Amino acid sequence: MSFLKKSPWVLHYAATSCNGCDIELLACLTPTYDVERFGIVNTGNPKHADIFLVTGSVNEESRKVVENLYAQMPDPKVVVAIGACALSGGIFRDAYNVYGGIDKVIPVDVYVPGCAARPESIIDGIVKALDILEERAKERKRQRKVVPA
Amino acid sequence: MSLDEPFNDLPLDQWVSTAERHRADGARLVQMTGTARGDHFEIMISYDKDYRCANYRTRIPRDQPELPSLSGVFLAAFTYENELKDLFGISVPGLAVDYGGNFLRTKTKIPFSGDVTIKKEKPKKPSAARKEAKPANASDTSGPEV
Amino acid sequence: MSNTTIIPFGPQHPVLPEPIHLDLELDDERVVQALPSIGYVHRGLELLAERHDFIEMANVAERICGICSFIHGQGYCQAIEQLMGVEAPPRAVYLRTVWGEISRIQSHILWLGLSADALGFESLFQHSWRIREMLVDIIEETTGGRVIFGVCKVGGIRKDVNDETLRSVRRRIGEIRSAFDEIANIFRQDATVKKRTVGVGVLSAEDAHALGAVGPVLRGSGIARDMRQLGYAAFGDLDWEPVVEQAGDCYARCIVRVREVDQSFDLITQCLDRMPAGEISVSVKGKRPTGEAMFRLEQPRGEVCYYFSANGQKNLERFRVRTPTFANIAPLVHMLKGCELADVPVIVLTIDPCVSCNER
Amino acid sequence: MNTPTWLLAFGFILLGPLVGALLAGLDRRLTARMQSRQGPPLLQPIYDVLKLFEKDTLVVTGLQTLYLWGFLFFMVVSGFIIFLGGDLLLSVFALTVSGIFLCLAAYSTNSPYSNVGSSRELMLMMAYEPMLILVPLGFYLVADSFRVSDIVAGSPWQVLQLSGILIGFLFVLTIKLRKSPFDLSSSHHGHQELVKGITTDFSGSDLALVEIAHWYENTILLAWLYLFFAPLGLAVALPLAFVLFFAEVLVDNTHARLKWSSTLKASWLVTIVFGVTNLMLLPLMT
Amino acid sequence: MYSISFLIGFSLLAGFAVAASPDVETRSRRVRLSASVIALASVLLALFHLASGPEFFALSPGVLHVLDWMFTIGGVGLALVLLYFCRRIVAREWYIPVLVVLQTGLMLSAEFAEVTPEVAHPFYIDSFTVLMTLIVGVVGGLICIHAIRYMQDYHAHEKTVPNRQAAFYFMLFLFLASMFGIVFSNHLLWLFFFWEVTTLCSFWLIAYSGTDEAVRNGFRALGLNLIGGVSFAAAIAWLTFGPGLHTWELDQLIAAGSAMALIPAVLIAVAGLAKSAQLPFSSWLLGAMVAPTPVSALLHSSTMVKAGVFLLVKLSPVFYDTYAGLLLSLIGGVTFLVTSLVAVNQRNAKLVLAYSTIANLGLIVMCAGVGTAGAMWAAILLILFHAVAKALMFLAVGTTEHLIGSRDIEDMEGLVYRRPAMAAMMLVGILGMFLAPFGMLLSKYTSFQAFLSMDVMLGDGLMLATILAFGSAPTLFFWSKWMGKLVAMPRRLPPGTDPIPRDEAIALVSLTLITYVACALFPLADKVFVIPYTDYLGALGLIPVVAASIPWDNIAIMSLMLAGLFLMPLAFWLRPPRHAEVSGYLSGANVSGSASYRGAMGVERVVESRGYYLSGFIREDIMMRYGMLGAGVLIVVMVGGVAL
Amino acid sequence: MSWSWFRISSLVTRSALAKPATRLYPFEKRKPYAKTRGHIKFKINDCTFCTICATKCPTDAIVASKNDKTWAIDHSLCILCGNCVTDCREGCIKLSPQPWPPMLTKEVLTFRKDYGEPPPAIIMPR
Ligand code: NFV
Ligand code: SF4
Ligand code: SF4
Ligand code: SF4
Repeated sequence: MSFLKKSPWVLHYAATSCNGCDIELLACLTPTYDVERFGIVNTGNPKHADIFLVTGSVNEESRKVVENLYAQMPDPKVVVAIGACALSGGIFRDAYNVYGGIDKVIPVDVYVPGCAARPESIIDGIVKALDILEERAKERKRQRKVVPA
Repeated sequence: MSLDEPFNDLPLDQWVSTAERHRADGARLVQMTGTARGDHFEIMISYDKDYRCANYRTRIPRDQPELPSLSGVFLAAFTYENELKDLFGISVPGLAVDYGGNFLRTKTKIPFSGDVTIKKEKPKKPSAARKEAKPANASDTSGPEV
Repeated sequence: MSNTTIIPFGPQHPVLPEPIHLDLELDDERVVQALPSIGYVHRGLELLAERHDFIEMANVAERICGICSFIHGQGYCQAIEQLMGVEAPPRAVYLRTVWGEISRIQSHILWLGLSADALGFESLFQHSWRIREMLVDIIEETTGGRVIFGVCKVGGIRKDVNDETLRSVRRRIGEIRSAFDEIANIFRQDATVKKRTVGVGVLSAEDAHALGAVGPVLRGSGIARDMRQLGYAAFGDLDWEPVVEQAGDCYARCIVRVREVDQSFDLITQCLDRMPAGEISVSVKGKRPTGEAMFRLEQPRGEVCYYFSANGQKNLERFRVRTPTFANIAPLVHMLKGCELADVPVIVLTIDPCVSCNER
Repeated sequence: MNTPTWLLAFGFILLGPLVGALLAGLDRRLTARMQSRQGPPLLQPIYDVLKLFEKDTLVVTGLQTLYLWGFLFFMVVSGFIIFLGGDLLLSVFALTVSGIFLCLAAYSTNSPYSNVGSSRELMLMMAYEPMLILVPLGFYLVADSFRVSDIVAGSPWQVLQLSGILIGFLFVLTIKLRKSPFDLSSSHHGHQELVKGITTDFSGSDLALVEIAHWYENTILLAWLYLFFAPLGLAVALPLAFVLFFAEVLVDNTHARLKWSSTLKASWLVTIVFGVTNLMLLPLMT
Repeated sequence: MYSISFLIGFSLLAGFAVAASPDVETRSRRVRLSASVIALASVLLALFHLASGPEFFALSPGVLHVLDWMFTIGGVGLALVLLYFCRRIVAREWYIPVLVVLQTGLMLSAEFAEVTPEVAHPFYIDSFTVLMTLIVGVVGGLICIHAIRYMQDYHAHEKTVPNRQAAFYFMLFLFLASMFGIVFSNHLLWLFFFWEVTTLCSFWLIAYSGTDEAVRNGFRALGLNLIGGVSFAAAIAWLTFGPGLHTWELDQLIAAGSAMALIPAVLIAVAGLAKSAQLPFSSWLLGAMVAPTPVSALLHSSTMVKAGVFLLVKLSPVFYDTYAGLLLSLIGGVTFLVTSLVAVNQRNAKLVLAYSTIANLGLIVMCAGVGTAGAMWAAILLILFHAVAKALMFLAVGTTEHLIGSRDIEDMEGLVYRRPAMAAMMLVGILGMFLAPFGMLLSKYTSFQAFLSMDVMLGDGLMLATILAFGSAPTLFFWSKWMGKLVAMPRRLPPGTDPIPRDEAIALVSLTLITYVACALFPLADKVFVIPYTDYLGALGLIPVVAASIPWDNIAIMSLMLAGLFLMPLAFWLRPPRHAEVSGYLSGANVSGSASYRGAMGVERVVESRGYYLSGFIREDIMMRYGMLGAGVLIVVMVGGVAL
Repeated sequence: MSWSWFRISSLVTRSALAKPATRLYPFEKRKPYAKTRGHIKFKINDCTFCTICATKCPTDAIVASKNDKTWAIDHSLCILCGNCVTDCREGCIKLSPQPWPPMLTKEVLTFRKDYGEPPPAIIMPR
């Protein structure tokens, strides 16, 4: 079994979101939803994170940040896009300054719909991401066995 | 509310002196903004004293978009003027803290000057959708059982 | 060689839930200079008025920000109604007022939590948010959304709230109020909280005025200016006074918010007492807004200004929002000079920055 | 130096981190409950570290791993000395060396956050070091030896004689355990101005090393607490040490973070008022 | 005896020979040769007198008489030379010539007194002396070798400074000769002469560059040391004319015990305090940092200032269990505490070293004032470890300054990558200065023990122990900060390429090895240098005898730590872990692959991290002022109290 | 420290002794409020494919076509504003209080009249 599943540390970045989804995400960390039950900790630091939770529709400035944060996360990692904005741009998708959708910038593994995405959905999304994370960890182990370092 | 607080036209050369007058009067700078019109920009400004707003509007030509800075009178003006600079491409000589067009950084430069337009696109034809339609993968997509 | 440490504070920073960037220059830990730069949340939604007609635009206005979402929707709808010359029915107006105040309380409690967090007071943060969640439940029950209410529409509101629910809201508000009192007293009296906030980030009344501060920042510096005094919505009928604190430091701003929460509880009870019966919306079919005007409302963070210019078309000609955070940027830069690195998050938070409002 | 003490010392090397991890787990659980939350499972810290070993390690410079090994090594040495019944003062010195290695590791990375973090960490060391040194001095005065084995065999009244020192030690324990109000250099929960402070630029196995060293540190600090009560016998001393250890969680949850200058002033003041005064009065008490 | 005269005489002759060299090449060769011979001779001397008790040497009356006259003439000559230099002083420093005249007058009056004490043994050797000889000979020799290249570079950089290298080396060797004189003399008058010669050398070398600042600082050093000189002369006068003890021999003085010898001992102690720059006198040593770095290394850290504490430690049995001793310790303590704190403020590497030197000397003075075997043990080992590590640090800073063009600690950022060898040596030096398992920390350990077992009045030892505890904390802070700078990732500058000059490399590498070996072999050092000395004093009944203080398991564990410090880098170097390298965390605003980020106003900025100097928290001027005041009061109380 | 410390400590201790406020979400689900806006639920039976819902949708999440008798919704676009619900005259669209579950790919849910009832979902990955 992979321990990644038992201790997913998340990094949250609001890439051009309206705050709605971010608040819901923060609410997940607080007593009512308390995702620390699953070992989830909001690290605030890409180098410690396993799951990248992104909200918002991404504009030019935040694109650079998102790319950088993604690059600074050590493998294995997954990306969860939260909210209509992060999925497709939502209501802002026609605005001139947004790309619309995190997947235009970095590969996204789980899409959590909603505007704002509800804490329950976010928890579900993270749980889904955990399976992918474990899959990746296993994959890496297999590869390591094939090519001894 | 504020339908009774109309915008008064103001010649550009009284821009600063009006600000000074309001400042001496103890008013507060509420906001500054612009609108792009055909061949000119309208710049609007509002001062507030005791919940009453005095609104002004001045026009500056597109070919010479220059607005004297009010940041010497109201320091608060610097954010608005930087914003005007970034969104409308108006140059503001005498700006106290000049970000040089990097205050509100946007993908397209000076997007509010009228070059960028956002029109409603035609809805896609669903026939396109049908072509690639394939049967559902039940496990992934079935909605919640309600 | 200079002795300055240069730190990029943000855009991604755990203390800031939202992306804003500050170039910090420090000497030891004293801030020599702090330069903000923004643009991480700019969407250009004012231009979306070209894309959406004035009715749909209310949805966009609500999504300027997820924290002060409702008041944006309310302000937008009120303004369009005035430009069209229609009047929303009184029940709608009162419900809007109630929701507006609930939204203010949830914003303030949210802020109290975040600022406790910036002070390193994790348990206080958690408890604040626990209480906020009780409020969010009310919001969800009455509107169907947790952060984006989605109940305002041009001409009134979408869904009525039945009287039984209103009674339960009233009861629950009382419960929340007593839970909040406990937290509020900690914010008011706790020694370490005071140690970190009293005398930090002082903004004098003159500076606050000259720098154009608004909202709790201005009121924390001893100037009583609250746009609800304009009497929009039901505020003209209600009985209240703006909250003012004199010191102008972080503590004063914190206390202003704590007291405003109390005040909003009062206002809600008053509204519920006087809740009129009747229609909740009027039809605006075939009417179009015309003219231009500036409208001001009081958001949790202070005065918000909307500028509309409409010419009888379906789409607005120009829609512009000047948000309170935008007005508070200049005071922020002023306050940051000479503080300590540890104070930076505290001072930044006491203007309660809302970046998505700020950049639209 | 007989067989049982050697067993104890090597037992520390093997089981020390486990005990420390359980302490950390309990701590997290208790913290959560104080915040009205359910909290993570008890073994969460262990899951975390095992996970970190599964992750890639990104470094800014290869050398940082070396310094972290130094951190761990000296931490183990410090605990080893105590459990061997050795010299407490030497153990303090080893603990200091280990702390300095952690700072070096953080200094060697590029992020200004970790650099400021390690400057702050050094500042904190400067704040708690005098008190930490006064503890062995106090023991020396009552047990006439720096040796742990002699202290354990000392008089049961020593904790009363050293009550001021104990208070001072509890105070700096808050700093050592990185608890609010002194959680300045790195942070339990990521919401402070320094991101993760010292550990900002460590990842994967590097971070795991830090965590393991912290587990050792937990055990060592618990052992220090235990020493105060040791002559009372295991059955009394251990629960007392536990209670005091977890009193720190309450402190953590009831204080805002202070700034470095207040921390420095406060801890030196406490050191003087409680530690030094206690030492000065000691001759009168014996 | 021959070895003594050889060391003194050869050094003097070497000075003349070097000064008379026709060209630069010859001079360098002669310096190298003489320095090696001196170092070798001191090692030989050490081998001959390994772990033995003291030996005293008598001279035939004729020789003694001639030498007496020579020293008298020398003393007068010295005074004249000093007065000659005094022509450049400014009005405010009128007291300097007065002091010169005063001390010479006191000296001469003692010398031509009607009854002068007999001096049976003008020279002696004991294990402590042997240690000092090794320090002067080996460390001093290495510093001289380092100076060869350093001075060439120095003159290449400082065009305005007149090239007086011949005289410079003469002064260095003259200084070495007089240092040997100090450590071997049992004859107090002779010792005093050598003492004053070192003052002269120090003054001249500080003022070497001839700039106004240098000259001013030189005179400050001269003036403050002359105050000590006058006090020393007064002690001699007391011993000649005063009631009670009537001797010119150091060992007699010490053996007389505190009841008899306290007054002259306190007077000499004042001289020692001035020489080792303790607090009211500290300012001269800070000013002395304008001198070329080898001078700072030789005179102002590893040897000359040690002469002061050397004498204090010698007199330590006299201070055992006296209030005077306690006051002396407190002066040391105040110095230690204040200068350690002030050092946190400094970013100029040489000033940090200067403050830390004063602080460490303060620590030694603290031990000297206690006067028990344990304290002496600590003091002597402190002298050893400090001399070696500090010389290494000074030379390393000097070389680094020439390599990177700055002596600012901030500019040493990333030296580990830019100059790995230099950084490694500096790291060893720094580790040697304050960290376990290195010697300095060991000595601190023993000092704690010694303090806690002292017993002059209630709480005395605790006071000292507390001072030590509080003073060590800032030491830890500024040294670690410095190390942090060295290991930091360089943000701008590429690695340097030009090699470390050979002479400098020889000196540096040797000192590094000595530092390491001294720590590894410290149980041996303690057997060879300290125990014989303290045992001898114990046998004389001057101090209580105690068993060796460090238990074996501590030694074992320290060896383990030392081995760890050595093996870990080795293992790492042999099998480095391979991890992917990325740039540091910059809040997501990184410009890829660098240490810069996208800042406000659209500019790209390089992050910078400066160390903490706490300049708003610790105020150098205020702290120093209060420190001086406190220590001044203590001195007055000490001297006044004893006199009454 | 002062007496103010007791306020927070009492709060914290009481919380530690009381039951946590946590909703154990995936294990215990609470009953949604009637008004809760979870996702858009569509019943094709009465749909006349008038496309009003599509035009009123501010994000164009709905695409309806009379010719093909299809109605499609992209849940990744829908902002749950409820416009379609109020504007559909046939009452085909409802707001369900359950949120739409997280997805591994962005997909459009397409309904086609021919298939009758119950309508099988047809997926078009984007
Ligand atoms: N209050 C508020 Fe807003 C608005 N308008 C503002 O800055 O929060 Ni998002
Ligand atoms: S999805 Fe909705 S709530 Fe979330 S960020 Fe976008 S607009 Fe805000
Ligand atoms: S769902 Fe309703 S509005 Fe939409 S196409 Fe069908 S009938 Fe028309
Ligand atoms: S709820 Fe709103 S966004 Fe969603 S499909 Fe209906 S109209 Fe479109």
